[in-house]
Amino acid sequence: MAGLTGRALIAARCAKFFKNGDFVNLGIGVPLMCVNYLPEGVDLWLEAEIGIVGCGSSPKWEDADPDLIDAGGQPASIIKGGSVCDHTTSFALIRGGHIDAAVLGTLQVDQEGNIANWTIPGKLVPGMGGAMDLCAGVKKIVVATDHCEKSGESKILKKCTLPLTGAKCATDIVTERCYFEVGADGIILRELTPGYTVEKIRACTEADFIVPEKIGVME
Amino acid sequence: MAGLTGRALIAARCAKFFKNGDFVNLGIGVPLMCVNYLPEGVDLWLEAEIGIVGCGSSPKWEDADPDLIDAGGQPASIIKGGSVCDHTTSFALIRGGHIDAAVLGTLQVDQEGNIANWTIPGKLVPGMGGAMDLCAGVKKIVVATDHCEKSGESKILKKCTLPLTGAKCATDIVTERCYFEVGADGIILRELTPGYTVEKIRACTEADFIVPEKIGVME
Amino acid sequence: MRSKVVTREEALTKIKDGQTIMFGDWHGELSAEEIITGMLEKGIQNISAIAVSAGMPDQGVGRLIKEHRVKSIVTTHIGLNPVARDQMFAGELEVEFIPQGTFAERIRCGGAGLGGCLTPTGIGTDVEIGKQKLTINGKDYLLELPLYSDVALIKAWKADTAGNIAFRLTGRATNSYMAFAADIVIVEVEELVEVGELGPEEIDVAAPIIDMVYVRTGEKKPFCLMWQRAKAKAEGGKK
Amino acid sequence: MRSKVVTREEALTKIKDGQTIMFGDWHGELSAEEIITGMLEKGIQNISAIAVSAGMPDQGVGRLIKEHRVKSIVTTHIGLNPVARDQMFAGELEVEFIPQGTFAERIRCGGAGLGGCLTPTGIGTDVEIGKQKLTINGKDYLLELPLYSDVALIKAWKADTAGNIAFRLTGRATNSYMAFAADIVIVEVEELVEVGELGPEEIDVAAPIIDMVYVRTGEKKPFCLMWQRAKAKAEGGKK
Repeated sequence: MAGLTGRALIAARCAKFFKNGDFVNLGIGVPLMCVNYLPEGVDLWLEAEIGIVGCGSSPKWEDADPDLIDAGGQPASIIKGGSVCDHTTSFALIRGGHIDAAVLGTLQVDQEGNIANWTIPGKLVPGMGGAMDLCAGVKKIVVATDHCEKSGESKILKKCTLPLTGAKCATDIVTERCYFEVGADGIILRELTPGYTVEKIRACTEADFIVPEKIGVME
Repeated sequence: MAGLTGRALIAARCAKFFKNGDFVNLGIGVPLMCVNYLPEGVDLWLEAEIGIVGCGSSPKWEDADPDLIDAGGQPASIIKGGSVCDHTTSFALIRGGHIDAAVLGTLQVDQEGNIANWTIPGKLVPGMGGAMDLCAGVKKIVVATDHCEKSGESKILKKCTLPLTGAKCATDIVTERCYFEVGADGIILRELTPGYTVEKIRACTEADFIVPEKIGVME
Repeated sequence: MRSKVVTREEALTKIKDGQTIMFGDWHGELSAEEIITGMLEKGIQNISAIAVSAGMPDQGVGRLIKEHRVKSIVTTHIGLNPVARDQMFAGELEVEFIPQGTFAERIRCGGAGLGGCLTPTGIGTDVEIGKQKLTINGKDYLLELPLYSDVALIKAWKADTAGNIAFRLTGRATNSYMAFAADIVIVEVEELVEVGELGPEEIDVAAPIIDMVYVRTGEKKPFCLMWQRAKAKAEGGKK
Repeated sequence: MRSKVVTREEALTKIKDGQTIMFGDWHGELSAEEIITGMLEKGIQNISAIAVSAGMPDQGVGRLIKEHRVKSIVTTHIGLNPVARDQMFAGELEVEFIPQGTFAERIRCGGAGLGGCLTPTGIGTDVEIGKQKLTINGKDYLLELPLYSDVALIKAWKADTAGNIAFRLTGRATNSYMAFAADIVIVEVEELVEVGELGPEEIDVAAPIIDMVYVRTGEKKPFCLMWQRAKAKAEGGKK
């Protein structure tokens, strides 16, 4: 998938984390775009919090069924072999560690793996929905995010300043510029997007990060 | 139902506690016999712990279905309008106070409403099954029991000596000789079987009981 | 079995000012809209609401919020209802945010007679505030307490006259478990059938815990305004 | 989707001496009998069992108990298995009795990532012993901890090749929720179907949590020995 840039690149890189048959939860926006970049032979079970195992693509409006909606209340579909379950069971799947990976957008993420994406006090208060349960229960939490705010400020911080969604839960951070693995001692720069160098990443990243001997190419 | 005696009388008296549409759990033996004595116009929803709401009568052997069994593992049937549910849901119904009444057999019951019916240490150890949940969650717990052991000893005691199934949970005690209501200050002799007097009950009952001004006839 | 079918007026006699009411729905979709219309007409107010989100301004509990009938809401999300956000900032609506899995479990506890449950969700976040923390096998958990209500307003697909109900696909949403956690359970359905028409495995919530069945008289499955707007936009975009 | 269908030998590679194993069943009915036969043949021993009862001597986990393969059992009832009772009195089988609703909730906690739950069941009885007691809104509850296992042996009616499973009527018994509470989940089914044959509402446990599907080769629905004996007795009695 060489040649991808921006959010498409983020989604394509995140898609590489999955193996065939994985059970995943993908947030709205860039995370959900992952399904467009799955490697050949990789089929996923996509979960929707309302209680779908095996979400399909968005139906056409004329095929929409008011009794079949996704986590955001939008028309949904179910793949062959997919099923519906109770909302309590849906979160038993999430909290109980049955989901292999989740990809989440974020407002901030930090070098300890803390994630803050549910509120900006006094400004933006959507609520945490199911995000805190995902952070608490899913083994692999991939943060898919623009590297910086539109204002140019880094979203990858030494320490989150907004209220946390999950403490020390991120396992991977993918931006349009690079991919960090979250290790026990901090975040590790694993891959660079063509055109970016360690120095360039340092300049746009507030967090400290570990630079290993060998850094791959993100594509 | 005048003229009934013994266990049939116990079952018939217990059946009078129910009103149409009640959701009940009836133990094996005498409690289950209640369904034969329901007043005209009284239909019950019978629960089976395995997860049936609306148990019907035992099917003939040739109609038995290995996938439809009752709490004891015996062939079951489901009435029109009845349903199956998960075992966890079955106990949500029991523990959550959704069941109107349960009728239980017992080894011992005492004047505080304590019930002991799950073990005789070193002798009889079947296990408590669902009985403790019934004692903890059901509003009306009717104890249906022979008044005395075969040896002649009272089963209605001042204080249970066997390990308890439920503490202070019995609301009514029905024997072949009389009916006690369990009140805040002790058990109250409400009805006498024809042929029994207060004195006769006193002679065969270890527990203290309150004798109200008016005592009805049990039938 | 006696019939639990009621008129809307009969159902509304159980709904009173100041009650705690659970609204089964999904962001205002799949909710008991006709009963809610009745609540608006009757002037019910001071509601303590419990709902997975604040709905939308034109839908579900959101309609009651818009008319200032709701004083507080326990919820997981209000992002689809800007009216709720404005009332919250203005101090007119008290909002308690809880994680969605915790929301489901607290209501399940309420319905199942449990005194609470221990969840890892929210550990290390502000959700911890004011809650007891317990360590089990070396892992931290928050003790979350049951939620229970005076009335649960449930939307289902079908009911029989005895009160058995069935959902279609994601229509169960939060409706299925809220039915266990209220003194009075009122279900609004699209279709009424005779007892026996729903088989033992089709019934999602058994009759004994449903108190009243109200059969919707208006459109069976109205697409919500958000959908209608999004559809219009999608179709407009194609031109 | 890759197929999860395995031979009995492949399933048995996951079952080892000394494991904690959940047996989905109902007093030995509705259990994965052919896998259990395989365990007996393979010589699996020192099992820590979790099952709603001790089964019957000729059925379910009871067969393993009879052959002294089970060292301990967490259960609610052993009344239908005199062999288990004798082994318990002889100190050969360690039995932990827990109330049935608590049994279900502890396994559900294990499967749902909860650290435990508070139940009123057992308050004032010996079940209290060794457990933490908490008072919530003036009522006492016992803190009950999760149950989890190395392997869950589940019996279902149908499976598709992807691992979705469906039960019939009371066939779900304890099978449905044990499937969530094990590292390895092996299901024994009567019938295998193609993916897509089980509809979204027919599937009781979704494919992602099932690891292996074994299709029974013997009789589909054997009536158990207890039934057969009772039937013979009933029919004998008529003569």
